[in-house]
Amino acid sequence: MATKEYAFYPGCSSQKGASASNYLTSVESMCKTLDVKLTEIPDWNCCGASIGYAEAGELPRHVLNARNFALSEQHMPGKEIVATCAACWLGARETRERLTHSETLMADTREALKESGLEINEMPNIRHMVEVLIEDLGFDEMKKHVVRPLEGVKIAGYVGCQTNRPFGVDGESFENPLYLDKMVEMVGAEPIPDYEQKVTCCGGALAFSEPEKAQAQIKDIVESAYDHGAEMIVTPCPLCQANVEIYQGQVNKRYGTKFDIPVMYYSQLMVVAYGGDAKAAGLNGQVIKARRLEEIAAKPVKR
Amino acid sequence: MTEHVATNETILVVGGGISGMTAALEAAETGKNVVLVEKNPALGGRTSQLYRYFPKLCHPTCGLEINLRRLKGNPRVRVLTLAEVSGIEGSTGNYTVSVKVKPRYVNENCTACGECERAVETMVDDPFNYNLGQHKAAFLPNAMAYPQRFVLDPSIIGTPEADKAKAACKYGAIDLDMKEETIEVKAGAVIWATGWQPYDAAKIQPYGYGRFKNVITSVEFERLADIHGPTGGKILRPSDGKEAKNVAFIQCAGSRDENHLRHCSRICCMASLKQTHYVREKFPEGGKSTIYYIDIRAIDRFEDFYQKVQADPTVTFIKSKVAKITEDESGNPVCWGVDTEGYKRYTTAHDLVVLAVGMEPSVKGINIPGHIASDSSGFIEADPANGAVFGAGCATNALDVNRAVQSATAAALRAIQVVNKVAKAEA
Amino acid sequence: MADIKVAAYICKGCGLGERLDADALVKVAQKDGKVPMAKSHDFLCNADGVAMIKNDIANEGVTHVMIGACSRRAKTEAFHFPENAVARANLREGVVWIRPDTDEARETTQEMAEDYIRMGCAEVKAMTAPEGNPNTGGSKTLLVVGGGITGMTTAIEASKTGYSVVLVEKSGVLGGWAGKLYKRVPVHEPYKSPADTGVADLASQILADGNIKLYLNATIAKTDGSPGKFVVSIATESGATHTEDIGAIVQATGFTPYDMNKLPELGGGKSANVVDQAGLEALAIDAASKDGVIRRPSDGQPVKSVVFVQCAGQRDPTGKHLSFCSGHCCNTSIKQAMYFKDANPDVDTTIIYSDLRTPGNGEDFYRSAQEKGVIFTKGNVAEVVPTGNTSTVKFNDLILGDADASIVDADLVVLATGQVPNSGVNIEAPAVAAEAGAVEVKPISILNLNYRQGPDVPHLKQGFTDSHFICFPYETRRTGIYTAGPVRRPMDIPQAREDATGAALKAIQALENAELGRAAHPRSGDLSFPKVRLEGCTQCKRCTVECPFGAIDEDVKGFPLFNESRCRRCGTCMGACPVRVISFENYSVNTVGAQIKAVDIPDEFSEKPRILILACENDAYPALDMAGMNRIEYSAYVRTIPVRCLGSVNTIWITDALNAGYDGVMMMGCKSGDEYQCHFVKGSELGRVRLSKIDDTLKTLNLESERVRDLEVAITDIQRLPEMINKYAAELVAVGPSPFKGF
Amino acid sequence: MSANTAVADKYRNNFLKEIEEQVEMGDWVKMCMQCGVCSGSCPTNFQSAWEHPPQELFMMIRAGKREEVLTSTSMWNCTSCYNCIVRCPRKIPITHIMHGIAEYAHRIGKAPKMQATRFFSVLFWKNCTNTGRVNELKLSLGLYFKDGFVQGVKNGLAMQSVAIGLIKAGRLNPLELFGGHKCKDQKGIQAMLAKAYEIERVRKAAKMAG
Repeated sequence: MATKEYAFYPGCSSQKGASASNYLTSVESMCKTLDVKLTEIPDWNCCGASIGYAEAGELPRHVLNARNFALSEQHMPGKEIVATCAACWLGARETRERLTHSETLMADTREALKESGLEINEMPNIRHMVEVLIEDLGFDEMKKHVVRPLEGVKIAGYVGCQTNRPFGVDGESFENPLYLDKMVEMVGAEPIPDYEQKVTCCGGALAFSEPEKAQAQIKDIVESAYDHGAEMIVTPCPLCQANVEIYQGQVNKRYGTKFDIPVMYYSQLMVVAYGGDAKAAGLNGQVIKARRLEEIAAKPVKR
Repeated sequence: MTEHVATNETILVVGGGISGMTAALEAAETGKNVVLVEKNPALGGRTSQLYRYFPKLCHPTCGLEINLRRLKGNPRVRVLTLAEVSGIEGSTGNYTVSVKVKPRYVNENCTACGECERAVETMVDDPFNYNLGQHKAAFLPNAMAYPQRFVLDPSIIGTPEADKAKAACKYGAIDLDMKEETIEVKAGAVIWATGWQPYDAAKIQPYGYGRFKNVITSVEFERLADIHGPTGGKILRPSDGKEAKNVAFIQCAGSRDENHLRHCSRICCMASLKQTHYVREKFPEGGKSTIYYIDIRAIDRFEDFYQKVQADPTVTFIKSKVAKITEDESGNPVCWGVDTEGYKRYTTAHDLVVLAVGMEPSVKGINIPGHIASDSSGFIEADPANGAVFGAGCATNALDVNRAVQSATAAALRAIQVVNKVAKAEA
Repeated sequence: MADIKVAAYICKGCGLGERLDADALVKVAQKDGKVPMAKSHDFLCNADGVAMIKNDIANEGVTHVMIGACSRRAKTEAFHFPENAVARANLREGVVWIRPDTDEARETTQEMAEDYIRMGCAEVKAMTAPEGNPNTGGSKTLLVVGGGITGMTTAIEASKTGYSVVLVEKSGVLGGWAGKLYKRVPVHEPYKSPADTGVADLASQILADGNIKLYLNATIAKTDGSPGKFVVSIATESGATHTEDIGAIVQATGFTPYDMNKLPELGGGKSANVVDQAGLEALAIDAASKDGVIRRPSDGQPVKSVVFVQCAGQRDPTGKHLSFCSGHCCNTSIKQAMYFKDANPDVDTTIIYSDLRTPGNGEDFYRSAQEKGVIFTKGNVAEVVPTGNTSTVKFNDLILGDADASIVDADLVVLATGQVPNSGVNIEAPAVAAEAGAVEVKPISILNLNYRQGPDVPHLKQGFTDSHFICFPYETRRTGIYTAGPVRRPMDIPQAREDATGAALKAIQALENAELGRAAHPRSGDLSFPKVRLEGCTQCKRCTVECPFGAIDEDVKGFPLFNESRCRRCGTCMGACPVRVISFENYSVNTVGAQIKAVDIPDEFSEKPRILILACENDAYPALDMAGMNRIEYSAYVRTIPVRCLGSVNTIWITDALNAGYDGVMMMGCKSGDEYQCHFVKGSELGRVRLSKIDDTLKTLNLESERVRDLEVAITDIQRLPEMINKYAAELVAVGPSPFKGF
Repeated sequence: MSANTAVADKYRNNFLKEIEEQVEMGDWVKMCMQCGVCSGSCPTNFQSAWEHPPQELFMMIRAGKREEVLTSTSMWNCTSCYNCIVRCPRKIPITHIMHGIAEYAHRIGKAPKMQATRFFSVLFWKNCTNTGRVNELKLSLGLYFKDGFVQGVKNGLAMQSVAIGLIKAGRLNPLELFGGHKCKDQKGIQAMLAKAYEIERVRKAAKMAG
């Protein structure tokens, strides 16, 4: 397969030293194996995320996203924009939909963009990395590179909200998306297709502002993974990853549970399965260490 | 029933359910020649798969018996089963219709004695029971089947099973060399009475149909209650065969929903009200029904029936569209939602959930041969562009049986108007 | 009939040959059945077997055919000999399929089969082939009563089919209620806005149609006769009476809005600013003729806020108002709210409903109203209080849980009252009115039928006219008279038009069949008809009273006068007749009585009881057949005779059976009562009433009441019936053998 | 607004119209048919009940209950999970309307001052638009110290283990406090946003004026 090239929108949480920096590490290694070339949009800005709503207003939020489109167009005309973060992807996609369907909004956006010397002529396609993997590469292609199957590891595929609703990945159901399970299977591990909390909300930003509400949901998500005998949870979303992983201690305090389950990105599983070491997979970035994965990553590659 | 030659004074009726049979019989009893085309191996259609009708709680097979008797005694109707229209050519008063007839592998010698069924061992899914059960690969489609003639499932043709069936038949009724054929029928007018299909419940993702065994559809529930059904008339849930005494009915499963069917399917509220009666009938002790609804549409004279069910202490009404269904460890479906009257949240486990699935016209998504104008839901519209092709029954709108029969009777007259003109012109 | 020649044919297919001694059956037919020609055949229903019978008819002079094979419900087309009298002995579903294939059962199974052969031979000999009612009329004109949307549609559709029509309208204009509407609910996509009513178009079609004779300001003074030859007197405003020969009648007399003055708590009649839906239409028409602004009746100020109260006086469980839902009102209020919103989006329109009922594509219309800003509130209105030029609407907001919600300063309140059918005189009402002690204004008859049973078509419990049947919406109880539109069930315009078209077909069909001397539904095509031996008649009037279809009048001397074209061939008159003077060519007291007598009754020491089953052919007999098809076993001691309806059962059959030594009689018929499932409406009920009086007979015979059993049966009772039969057989063993055996 | 006019406004279009004009996607409120699927789909509504779930808020808007709606804490419970949107049979963009009502209530000063998510939402937007990118450390600290210094220290201590875990994993950089990630063209971003606010203000004012 020829090299696939995209404009890359990593998002705030993926930056160095930020909460999803390990996601970026693993994505970079994964893309290298898969011959996917990601070129970062120069000087990209925050998508505004869903939680910014109180102060954001409608137009400022879309303008913020539109700035990234304009920069992408300026530097990489014609390239699709790929985001790894669910919120970035959703925020950008929403802006794309709204601007496409409202001439007024489009005109207003253009006017505001002028202030920073930018312009939009064409609407870019906004893709999530998972879409790129599934739709542009396909499971067969992804599977070809597996040299170290994660045999015997039982993994709960936690899809969460924003990669799933309202847009979701083509062909998947909102209530029971199966692509993470297919990915788990693809890397040689054991999926849990009937994991019933796979699309439960992690609480989103309420994890910060009203933690008791979010943690009640995090508890359900983790508990059900345990009930199904999962050794780890895998997710495509940085906020899901963070919420479900880092608050397990707090949940334990609140509910008297003894949760200690690693929460991984799909890209980390793939890197290990593709023969990458712990560092390339960003395993050092886990607050709850993924020992089992570290062991596998330390093993020699089967060729 | 003798065979007559179809001419352009013949009326072709497509669909042998209650609407098609009505249109055919009403036209024939007014002196017209009719060809009735049915895609299944037996007439009766969707209503013959119902256990009881609302609001009288009488049995659809009772009316079917009358209609079949009318049919058996009327030489003007020629019935083609396992037959589908594949093309219509011509114009008002002068159509040539191509009908594709699938092989039954059983000819008119069949006496329905059942020897072939006893000889064959292969079991196949039983579509009459919505595949909730199986029947032999040599079968009579149902107890009321007309033509009263067995059918061989195509899957056994060319296998020793088919030979066994043939050997068992003493009357030379099994013909394994039957082939699919396309015949041409002349007609002056065509009545399209292809009815409806239950909306594909698996598309209503939050309800988990297909994922949870104890979430079934309203049409399937009819089969569970019916003595001819897969459980012999016992309401047993699919997962473990346990008696389902605590049953939830979810209204608007697909209907009134822009993600699915935009229209209201009209019959589902009444169907669920009726089905609470099945629960009461089968479980005089401990039967319990819960209806989750947006609006109860017990329209016109049916209101009485609603009031009767409302007065029943075993039936609970909750104004709420159920948000989602999960399954608990005992396999009970659990309904999640909010009672919008008074804002009460609920997570309630039931033995069985019945989705009151919406009505989708059977013609939707199928390329009707020839031009037929339909609305965006797929229902056939009355449109001059349709020439002498007239819709009847649920192919034209979401209708209850009574209204479907009215519609079919009206369609018969419209067709008669056309063939009368043809006759006059030729006289 | 002159010479008859009976032939009996006994089939050996479907296991009959193996399970039964066919030669013995042939001998029984010859010896006991006294049939000159009796044959058996390996496969009677195939081409060869049928050819054999046809050959005998053509070349051997066979007039009467007895077929001992499968049930009469099977192979009906193969054994179709319309020129001959035909009887079927049900040896398959009725004998071998319900009996175990064991050596010990063989004897009783054979006895059963032999009895059925005897019965078949006896029956066929008592029959003649039906020849059709000769007393026919040939009028091809339809009378349509009512010039609203329904009546106009019926007239136009009938005319298009080639039939002439007499259309009678009591007012001076065509259009009915629809003519008083500003606009109607749309019937085509996109269901966004009110549409033209189409009334003017229909009226002009009527006026331009030479096939339609129109009487305005006219009523029906008298309706005489029967299908194909009704004679109808039409009274006009001038006082002149016109007589028309009519083939069939469609009554399309529509509805009257429920009187809002009966709803004072909702402000009905208390303020000019509280109107019903019809009142709002009038305001809208008035507005359209001026500046398009709907104004407050009290002071002519433009309406700024309007509240629609749904189900006003409808869906009432207390019995005070209408119990039913009128079906159209939700869509009508939506349409009326749009009158305001389309003219001025700033008018506040609120619809207070308890269940919004917009079936089918009405859902799109509902959405359109929401898009236009109509507010929908789920609630129950408790009170409408008019004060000055506005009203306060007090209601229980069911969503917000606010029992004291109110809307103040509403300029206009529209009450969605229901449709009361204009169905004429309720011929069954007098008894009820007397009970209640109420002085009701006597309704005016619409059809003025010169029938013994009363001047109008019978009503259903809510005042609507037939049909009560779900599968057969046009089955009225007055043959050749159909009702259509809102007189039959609450309905909107598109439904009424569909109904009108269907009714036109049924009326046309009725007059065509009447001309051919054939029966109408459910025995459609039946050529048999009732014949009465008047010389034996005692003028007891039971037949005239009991006929469910009003077919029998009385002549001046008090004898029954049969209007055969009104007859539906149920045989209720035959069952009612104490002196047994009424019969059909192929179904009579004799055809059944002969069968009862043909059964061989073993003596009381044989321990072989005999049970007679009289099974309604519509539901009970098919259920027994299906029990056979499912190989569900039941007692070998029963002998089943299908009857047209329980109503046709003459008690003589029961006394004959008991006298002959039968140990018990089972009557199986359809459900009667309010939710009747009897295909002849009252037949099964009348049969049961007669049966309830049989106890006296039993007493005079010194017999136990258990000897006769009445069963209400449905076609699905394929398991229950065999159980009941076996249970009854066991009970009779306990009661002991009939003392009449051997006499 | 006097009590009398409040009564007169009940079940009138006034507040509905205000919402349609001022709230993002507010013109969808009238399309609700009160099925309640949104209320039943909301995860926070099930974990800890909203005072008024979405469908009820819509009915309240239509019933003219202005004060109750705008001062409600309910819409601030939205986690943006989009369950309601995908299940709504009327395809109403409920998530956006919840955000929109919250934004409007906040804009006109009706929103409950002490509502934590309101505070965080404002904080987040300011944080990310300040430099163009989120500074996660400052964001967290801002939240902890919203109720003053002492409470802030307490909050911080409560979250200490979480923070230490993240720092150890290299996912929280204490140095972010002194700068951190930012966009180069901050000036352009500020100007662009200022313009966007201005356009939006003008448009909404025009709608209000009719």
